[in-house]
Amino acid sequence: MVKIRLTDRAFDPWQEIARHQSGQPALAGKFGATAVFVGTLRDFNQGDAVQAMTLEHYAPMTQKYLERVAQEAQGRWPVEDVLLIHRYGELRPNDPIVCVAVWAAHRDSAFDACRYLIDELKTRAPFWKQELTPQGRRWVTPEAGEP
Amino acid sequence: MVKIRLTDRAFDPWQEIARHQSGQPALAGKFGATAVFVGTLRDFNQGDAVQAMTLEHYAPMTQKYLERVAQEAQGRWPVEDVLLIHRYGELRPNDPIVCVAVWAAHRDSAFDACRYLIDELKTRAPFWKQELTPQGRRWVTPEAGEP
Amino acid sequence: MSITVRFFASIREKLGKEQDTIDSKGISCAADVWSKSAGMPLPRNTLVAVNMEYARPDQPVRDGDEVAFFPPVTGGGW
Amino acid sequence: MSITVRFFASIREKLGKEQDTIDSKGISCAADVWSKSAGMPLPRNTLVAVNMEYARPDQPVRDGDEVAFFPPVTGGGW
Repeated sequence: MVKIRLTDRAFDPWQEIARHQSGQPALAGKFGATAVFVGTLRDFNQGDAVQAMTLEHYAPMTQKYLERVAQEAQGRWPVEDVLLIHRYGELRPNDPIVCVAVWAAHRDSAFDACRYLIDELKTRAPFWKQELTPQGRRWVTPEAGEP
Repeated sequence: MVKIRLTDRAFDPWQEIARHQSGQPALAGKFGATAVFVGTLRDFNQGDAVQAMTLEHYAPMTQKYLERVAQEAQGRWPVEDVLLIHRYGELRPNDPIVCVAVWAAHRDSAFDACRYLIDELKTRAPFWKQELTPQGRRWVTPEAGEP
Repeated sequence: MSITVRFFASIREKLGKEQDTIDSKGISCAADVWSKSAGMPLPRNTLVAVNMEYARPDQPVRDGDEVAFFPPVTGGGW
Repeated sequence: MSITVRFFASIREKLGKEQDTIDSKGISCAADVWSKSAGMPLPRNTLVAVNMEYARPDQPVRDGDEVAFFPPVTGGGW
């Protein structure tokens, strides 16, 4: 039931979640909790205006990695379903970058699994960001204190 | 910017979130994180089938209470916006009961504020649930180990 | 010169009324409101709100106040 | 009899190539792959993956493997 999608096109996370949920009629009535996180491109970072961002990734490794962490989350918490969408390529401010949705019977499992997935995504998934600022292009580095 | 809505009609949380967000053009580019929790009526509870639920509340006190906790969350975490929708009246399994969405620059604030609101809603907001099971109507009590 | 009383959920059902208006004469606190309207001592675990704020049973009340009594809240369940 | 090498992000730009294929002769570990393809010692903080799994520079590699080198990931930002 876990669905993972990497896309280079803009996506609407709310539509995707609604569509995924309505496409799982067996879920109806079984889940009491849905926890969602959507990461969106800001127009500022580290004090500078951000005009655009390029998100590079290592496609097959990313896919494999996301499948594994989604399975890990399902093993650690009683969750009914997971939807994970991640953008790559060229993005503009206000574009959604990532969407993680977790369906579970109870709220603690939904929240904890959602947060786990987001934290793993931030620290281990092979994505690299290059920002376009008025000063030019720059690779974002973790040391630069990305909050 | 905080919006609180109590309603006795079924609502689609994903549509509501999308509409709220697109109605706040000033938010665009300012938020990097959206954390959402949706509570939905399950068709089982405490080992019994649930056919329907009536959610009673103390309308003006609920409104006041929700406004206060939303303000508290805004004071404790740097959040850009909050949307809180809560259903009352007659509900059927798979109906959304509550939706809390928090927009913030960073993920920690969004997650923490969202969870705070949900936990407050669960323990302090004046709502009472009566379930219809095959054995008849019953008031849900916190002692019955509502998980 | 009166006090509005409201009952919710299982308490409303047990008393068979959801609202009452009582004379404030002889009433000094929220528990007095209960006794006068319900005709019995305030049961343990009953929650009290005065003017839509949580209150203790011994909280003073006066003319024009709205006093509500209800069981522990069960807003969660997700 | 060859090993596929991939470079990402700032490392790809610095080396001016994103992919390479090297002969596996004389290669015993991931760091050897780097040295042969990049012509310099492996910089500190470079992450290594062998067949799309994180690996240490001293991880053995063999014919047919895909070895990737990249800077610390920056997937977050929200």
